[in-house]
Amino acid sequence: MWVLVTAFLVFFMQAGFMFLEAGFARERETVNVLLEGIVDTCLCGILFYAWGFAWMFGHGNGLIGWGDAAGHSWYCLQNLPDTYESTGVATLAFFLFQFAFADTCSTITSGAMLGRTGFWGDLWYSIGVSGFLYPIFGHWAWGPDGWLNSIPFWKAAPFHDFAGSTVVHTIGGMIALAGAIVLGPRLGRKFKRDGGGPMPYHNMTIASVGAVILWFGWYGFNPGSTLSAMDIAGVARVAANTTLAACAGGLGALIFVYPRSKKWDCGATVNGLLAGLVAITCPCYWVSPLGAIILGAVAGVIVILATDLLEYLRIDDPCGAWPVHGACGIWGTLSLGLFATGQFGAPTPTGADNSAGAVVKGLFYGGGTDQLVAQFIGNAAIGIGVFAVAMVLMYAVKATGTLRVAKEIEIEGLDLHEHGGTAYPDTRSSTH
Amino acid sequence: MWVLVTAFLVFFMQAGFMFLEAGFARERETVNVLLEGIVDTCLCGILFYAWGFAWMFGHGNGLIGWGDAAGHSWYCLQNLPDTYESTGVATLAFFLFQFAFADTCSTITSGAMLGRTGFWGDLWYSIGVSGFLYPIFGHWAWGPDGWLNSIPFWKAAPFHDFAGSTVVHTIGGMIALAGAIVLGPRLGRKFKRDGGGPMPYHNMTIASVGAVILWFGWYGFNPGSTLSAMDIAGVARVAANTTLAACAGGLGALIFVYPRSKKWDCGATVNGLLAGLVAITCPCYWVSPLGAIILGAVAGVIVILATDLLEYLRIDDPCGAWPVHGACGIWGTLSLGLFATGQFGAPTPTGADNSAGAVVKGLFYGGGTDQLVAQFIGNAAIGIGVFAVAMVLMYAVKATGTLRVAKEIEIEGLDLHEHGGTAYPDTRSSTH
Amino acid sequence: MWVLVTAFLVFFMQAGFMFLEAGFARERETVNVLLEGIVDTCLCGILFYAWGFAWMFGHGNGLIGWGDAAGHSWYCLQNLPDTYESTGVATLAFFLFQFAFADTCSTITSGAMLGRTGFWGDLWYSIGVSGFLYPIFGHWAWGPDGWLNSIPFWKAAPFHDFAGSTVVHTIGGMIALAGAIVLGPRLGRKFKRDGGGPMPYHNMTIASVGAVILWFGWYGFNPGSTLSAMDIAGVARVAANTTLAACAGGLGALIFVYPRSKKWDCGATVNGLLAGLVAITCPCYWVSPLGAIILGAVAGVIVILATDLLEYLRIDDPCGAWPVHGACGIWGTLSLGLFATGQFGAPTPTGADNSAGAVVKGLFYGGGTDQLVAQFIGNAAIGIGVFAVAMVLMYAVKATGTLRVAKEIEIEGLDLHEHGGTAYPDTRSSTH
Amino acid sequence: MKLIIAIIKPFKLDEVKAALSTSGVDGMTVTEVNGFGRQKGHTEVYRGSEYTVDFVPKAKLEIAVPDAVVAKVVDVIIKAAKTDKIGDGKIFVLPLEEVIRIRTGETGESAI
Amino acid sequence: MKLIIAIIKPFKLDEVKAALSTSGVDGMTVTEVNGFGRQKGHTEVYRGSEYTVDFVPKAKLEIAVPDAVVAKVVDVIIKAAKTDKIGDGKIFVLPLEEVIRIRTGETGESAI
Amino acid sequence: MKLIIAIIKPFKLDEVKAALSTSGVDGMTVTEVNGFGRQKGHTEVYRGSEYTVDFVPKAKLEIAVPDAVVAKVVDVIIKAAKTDKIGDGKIFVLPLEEVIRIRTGETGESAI
Ligand SMILES: Nc1ncnc2c1ncn2[C@@H]1O[C@H](COP(=O)(O)OP(=O)(O)O)[C@@H](O)[C@H]1O
Ligand SMILES: Nc1ncnc2c1ncn2[C@@H]1O[C@H](COP(=O)(O)OP(=O)(O)O)[C@@H](O)[C@H]1O
Ligand SMILES: Nc1ncnc2c1ncn2[C@@H]1O[C@H](COP(=O)(O)OP(=O)(O)O)[C@@H](O)[C@H]1O
Repeated sequence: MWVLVTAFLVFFMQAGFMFLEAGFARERETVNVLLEGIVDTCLCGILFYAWGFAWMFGHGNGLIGWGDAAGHSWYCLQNLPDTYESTGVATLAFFLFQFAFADTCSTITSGAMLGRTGFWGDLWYSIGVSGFLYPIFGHWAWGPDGWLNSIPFWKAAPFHDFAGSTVVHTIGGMIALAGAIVLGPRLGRKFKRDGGGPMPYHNMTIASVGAVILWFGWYGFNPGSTLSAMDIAGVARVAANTTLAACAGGLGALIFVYPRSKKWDCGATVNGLLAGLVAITCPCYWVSPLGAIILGAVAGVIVILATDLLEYLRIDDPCGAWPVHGACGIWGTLSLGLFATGQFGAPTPTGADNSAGAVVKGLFYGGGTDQLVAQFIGNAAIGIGVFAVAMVLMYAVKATGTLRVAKEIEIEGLDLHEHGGTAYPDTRSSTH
Repeated sequence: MWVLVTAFLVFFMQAGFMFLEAGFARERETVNVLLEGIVDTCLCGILFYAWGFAWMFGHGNGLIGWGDAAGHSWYCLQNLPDTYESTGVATLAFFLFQFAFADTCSTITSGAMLGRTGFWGDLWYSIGVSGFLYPIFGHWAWGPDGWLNSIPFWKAAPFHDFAGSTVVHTIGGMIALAGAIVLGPRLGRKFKRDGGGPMPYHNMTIASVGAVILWFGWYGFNPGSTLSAMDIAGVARVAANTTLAACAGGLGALIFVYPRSKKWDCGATVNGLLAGLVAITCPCYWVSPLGAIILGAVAGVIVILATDLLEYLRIDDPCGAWPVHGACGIWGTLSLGLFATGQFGAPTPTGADNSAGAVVKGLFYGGGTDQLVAQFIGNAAIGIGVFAVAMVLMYAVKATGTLRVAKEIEIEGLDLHEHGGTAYPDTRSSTH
Repeated sequence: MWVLVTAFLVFFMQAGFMFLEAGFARERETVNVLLEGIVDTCLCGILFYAWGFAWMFGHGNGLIGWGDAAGHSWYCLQNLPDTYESTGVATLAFFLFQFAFADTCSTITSGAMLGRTGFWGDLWYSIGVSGFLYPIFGHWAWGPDGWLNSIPFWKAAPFHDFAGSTVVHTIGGMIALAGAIVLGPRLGRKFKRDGGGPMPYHNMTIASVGAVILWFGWYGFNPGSTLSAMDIAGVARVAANTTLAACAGGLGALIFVYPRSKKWDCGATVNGLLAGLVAITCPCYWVSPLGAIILGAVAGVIVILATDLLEYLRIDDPCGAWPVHGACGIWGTLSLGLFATGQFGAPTPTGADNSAGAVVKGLFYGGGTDQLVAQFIGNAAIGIGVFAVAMVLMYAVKATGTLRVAKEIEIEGLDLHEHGGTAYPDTRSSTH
Repeated sequence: MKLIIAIIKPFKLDEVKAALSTSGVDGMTVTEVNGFGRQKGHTEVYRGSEYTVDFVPKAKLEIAVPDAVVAKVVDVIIKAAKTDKIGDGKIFVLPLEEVIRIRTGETGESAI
Repeated sequence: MKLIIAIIKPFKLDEVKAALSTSGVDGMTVTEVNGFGRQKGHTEVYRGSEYTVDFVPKAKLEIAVPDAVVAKVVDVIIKAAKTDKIGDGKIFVLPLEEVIRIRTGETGESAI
Repeated sequence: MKLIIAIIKPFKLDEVKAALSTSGVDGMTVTEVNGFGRQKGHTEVYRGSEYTVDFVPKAKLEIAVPDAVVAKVVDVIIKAAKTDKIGDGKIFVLPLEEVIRIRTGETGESAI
């Protein structure tokens, strides 16, 4: 039941993403962003049903799964056991929880690609992301036989990713980056070194509230990843750390950008708190509240520097998907190797397995660099792998001619041309 | 506690309905729609307290209830037992859960009637819906002595409505239809065969996010209807089926309307996913994931055809309340008779009662037409009954002269005239 | 786990507050309101971590706490026991729940001060509220040694405040009042007796939906305050009473203002339902559904009269923070002394302690005035105390010159000057 | 040529447009404006308090016409826009020296 | 008659309106516009990056007046709208051939 | 002096502004308007049904210029705004009797 409640919360993040991404978009592509949010979800549900769940969470080999240990395939949710592995969680509840994660990953991508991607193009790459990239690379870290899954491939330290700084956010962020690169910037978008700057967003109100909805949903994302509410202390620690990292991320970004412009920058703060949340997603089970605050604050700074980097590289990422999810997903994964306190081991249904070999200890707590290196290898393997494949995917979609819309369509807006109407058609002069 | 958590989620659907209906409304009646959402909820709470709960869930006869089996009345929540019947659920928690359902039903109605109904008229018909129609017709199916409640009135198959495709949605949708018919279309609304089309909505952003909030709330609606979190497998099955039907409904509508206009229609997709949710509400406990997908996709098509039908019949239903809740409520109820797998019986606090006679089996799984006929009889009895009474109710309100506002008020907008101000009064030129 | 789920719901109230306060603000200060909502939350998290939790919930003396009974300080969440006191709740979960409460208190304040407060000023007073006023005054009533905490200081009746009509709402409301007084009204705000009236809000849609989100969050606030889901009957009673009081508050305000203007006033209804929720927060565990309805309806009237009072006193409180949280917080606290039924005593993890001396009985149920006087003393001590200190705090911030922005900034809007951009910069003519 | 500027009640826009169209006027440009005049604003209520909004939403039509049809166009507008209540609006007639159609470069009456 | 068009800073609108009103001008039509001129736009910041908005929001007033009061009205507007900072705006005076009140059909100065 | 009013396609605004600016025209006032004309509106779809929106969003530019440059400015606008599709818009030239700069009180061409 804990898994279901938290699955619902993770699902609710879609409302947050839709608000955030639509708010950061221009008015002319608002309907496009909203519909992508909905259709990505619908597609992801069907694909995760058809084969995504089997590939990601089924037994198989280190690179891909497909079914139970005896070889019966789980495609179309067939042959499922009542409860998943040793978690004690009803398999369909686990499916729902993991569908909501997959959906998150897919939605992240569209934030970097909005304003110029055709809807057919969106459908193709979404199928690629939800149906292929996410379940396969996700299997590496979370599949029962995934080659990164708790195998101590670097000395004694296995790679750990509690709730997905790597699996969900680095994957989503790297695909977003590939998409933004292959698409190129929106027409008229000039970059800082060319005397330009970001294009206007259309609604900061919904963008900010969207971020708070995401924060709320993260209480499903992280605490739900214990899978069991019986690990009471673990769940509470995860929830508290999640909160503190978000707080520190928001403040970190706010304070870091203030000296530049002497303005209290709402967009930066919003992305800062999300950066804190992305970063704490991997280490939330193993760090202390102080660690959460520090690593969250650092994430708040990283997200701004990463935004500057994209600006310098002339890459147009309207929502900051790569700075938030890519850069801070990487940071969060690595931060475990720095901040893990050494008090807690792998989570089990009833609490942390704190036996000698199982505890996770980072560099700053005297654990040496083993865990850090393990985290680096795991994150780099997935991050680089997924980026490479995503570039291929995006170029393939581009080759079909559906990735980017024609110039006129982009200038007049996707809503009018692809969706047959704008987001706010009832203006005073048109109807009174 | 499961019942409370899910009751909260169902309550939260009000936020979704307010966003959805306000977004689909014109700007000039936005405050009216919002206030109706709030006041319907407040009224419904007081009426359900006063007598609605007693009439619907009290013992009595097949047509109406009033209290406990010993004859003590439950009016004003008096004489309540600690836990409701054999559910083991605290009666006040059950009351809250059922209040949230009643509220949903009442809010559905207003979606079809917006833009032209006077506020006094709204108060009268809302009292009729929440205070009389819903609890009485609801008693037929869900009251402990309701004549449709698990009585095998057609061969061995009793009527089943797990979470209310009939009780909540068909009732709400049929009242909505009656309201739209008696009111007539909004001034200036021309229909397709007269060279016209729908009136513009004012905010697709909140309409779409409202739909996602409703989807989130549906995780209270359907999984909560097990009443017990101890039926772990049942709850998980319900939640997964609910998700897949929504996904299929959204995609079904999107794809079905694309060939018409070559546009990716956001409003259609929104109503499509809601159609999938409405349809799965009745059968969610007894069908397989594949069944959920198929019946959800069909609902996505039905909702469009039903919208076309209203257009043809020159009935103005601004939110599509009847296509979504009426037509797909009927389809969902019938679909149990087609898709029930025959694996599961009636839910009990700890799981499905899978004894021989109890399992529910539909036509496509070799169960013959018995269940289908039972579903048809139950749905038709309630649907036709409530439509007839609703027509009387609406004509009665019309006779008081409060149902529809004067021409000038409608043209200038309900907000200015009935509520003393518009939704967005602070425009730049007026205040800077 | 109950505590965590309800903590998440209370946290989600921030989204509601942001919508409500931004909706009631003018367009020019929307970003300011949103950013305040986020930054107050972030600050509050860090301060509650650093010392707020220790001061409020630590052992110490009657006026302030700091750590465990053995004298180890809880600053920076150090030395925490696994579970808090005798609640059986994981201390970090309890921390999170109480952080969400503290955050609410701090956000209430900004509702009265918006449109003219500089951001530096906001930071200073927010630190004062979240870091000092709330935890110290809160300790008086809820700290393990707080001088008001269950001590029968007036005859046999100890002061009771179940979920914070006094602790959260009266404190927040009285600080809001002090802030509004020290700031003075927004430029151009004329009052009724000077021929003026309120300034326009900019978005009633989000304000109304914000109120419904708050109502939803209140299901965390009140039912969560049982701390345990094992007191099934108590939780259900609290949830049902919360609902009925909100319903009655909304209807009370709607009906009370109708005769004045012959308009159905949405803003009044929104504040009315919030008034009902604030009022029921203290007595929700001990009153009957009927009591909840009556005291909620009275709150709906009080909130309007309190708004009139501020108008008469020429105090500009744009969101009505004092009428809703201050005035109705006081009323709610007192109402326990009138409406407590005498059936229930202090809550324990498994249910009410209904032993002879523990039950709470109000004047209308034959309990005499003892409980009423206890409530009055407790509420007055905290309310007056906090108001006095808040006046000092606000004057101190004023002395730094950061409390109120310059005239030009206020007229052109805080967003442009303090935040570097408005909430809705992408208008048609600027970008197409 | 003249430029006719008409300030009308917004909900009359459709009728005026239709009437003009049947009189051979096909082009016009419409702007949302706020009017101040004898028609006083209205009272709004907000949380139980009233306040006055002193502007009235209006639609402004700009119509370029050949001299010959000015009188007729003015008549058509008056007929369609009239409600006989204060605030029906005004028509202004301004001299218009030149009209150019951007697409073709045509000038004068043929460009209208 | 003349049509006076004044482009002013939006936050001066109330003052200008009040000043005109005490000078006997009761009617006017106001439009939200964006101005480009010597007053350069401003810099906005967004997620740590700056960008320039090169238009400035302005209010446009259109006031039909009898010839006799043109000078006075212009003066009143200048006094009320002036802040002595770049971007205070401009006043344009156009010839106005005819004014018609829709409600009554009155024409000329009495229709203003 | 003349007041040039140009109705153009909104997405051409930036180009027109840039072209004018390089031709020495620094000031202008822009309004969002809805145009009706030969360019018919478009069809929108909504939940599977189509409906027609019969206005087209346009940008209206008002530019006060000395008589000497009218022809040049008109030319510049035409060049920059042209797409050769119906609906490119129109340019109106109105006589302008006086211009006053509010900040300085300057009048005539130097106030433009
Ligand atoms: N002197 C004026 N100059 C410009 N516009 C005016 C003038 N007087 C009135 N208007 C416009 O005409 C509208 C209607 O005028 P008003 O005085 O209210 O009623 P009526 O049209 O019946 O005379 C006003 O709202 C305003 O937009
Ligand atoms: N040539 C022009 N034609 C039309 N409007 C103009 C012209 N020049 C300026 N304006 C308007 O006047 C406003 C103020 O002009 P600007 O040059 O910024 O400062 P100032 O009013 O001090 O001369 C501009 O924002 C624009 O709206
Ligand atoms: N007679 C007119 N008076 C005022 N504006 C007009 C007139 N005719 C056209 N317009 C404006 O010019 C725009 C373009 O005109 P249209 O007839 O569509 O195409 P074109 O510019 O190619 O002639 C219209 O949308 C409208 O704003």
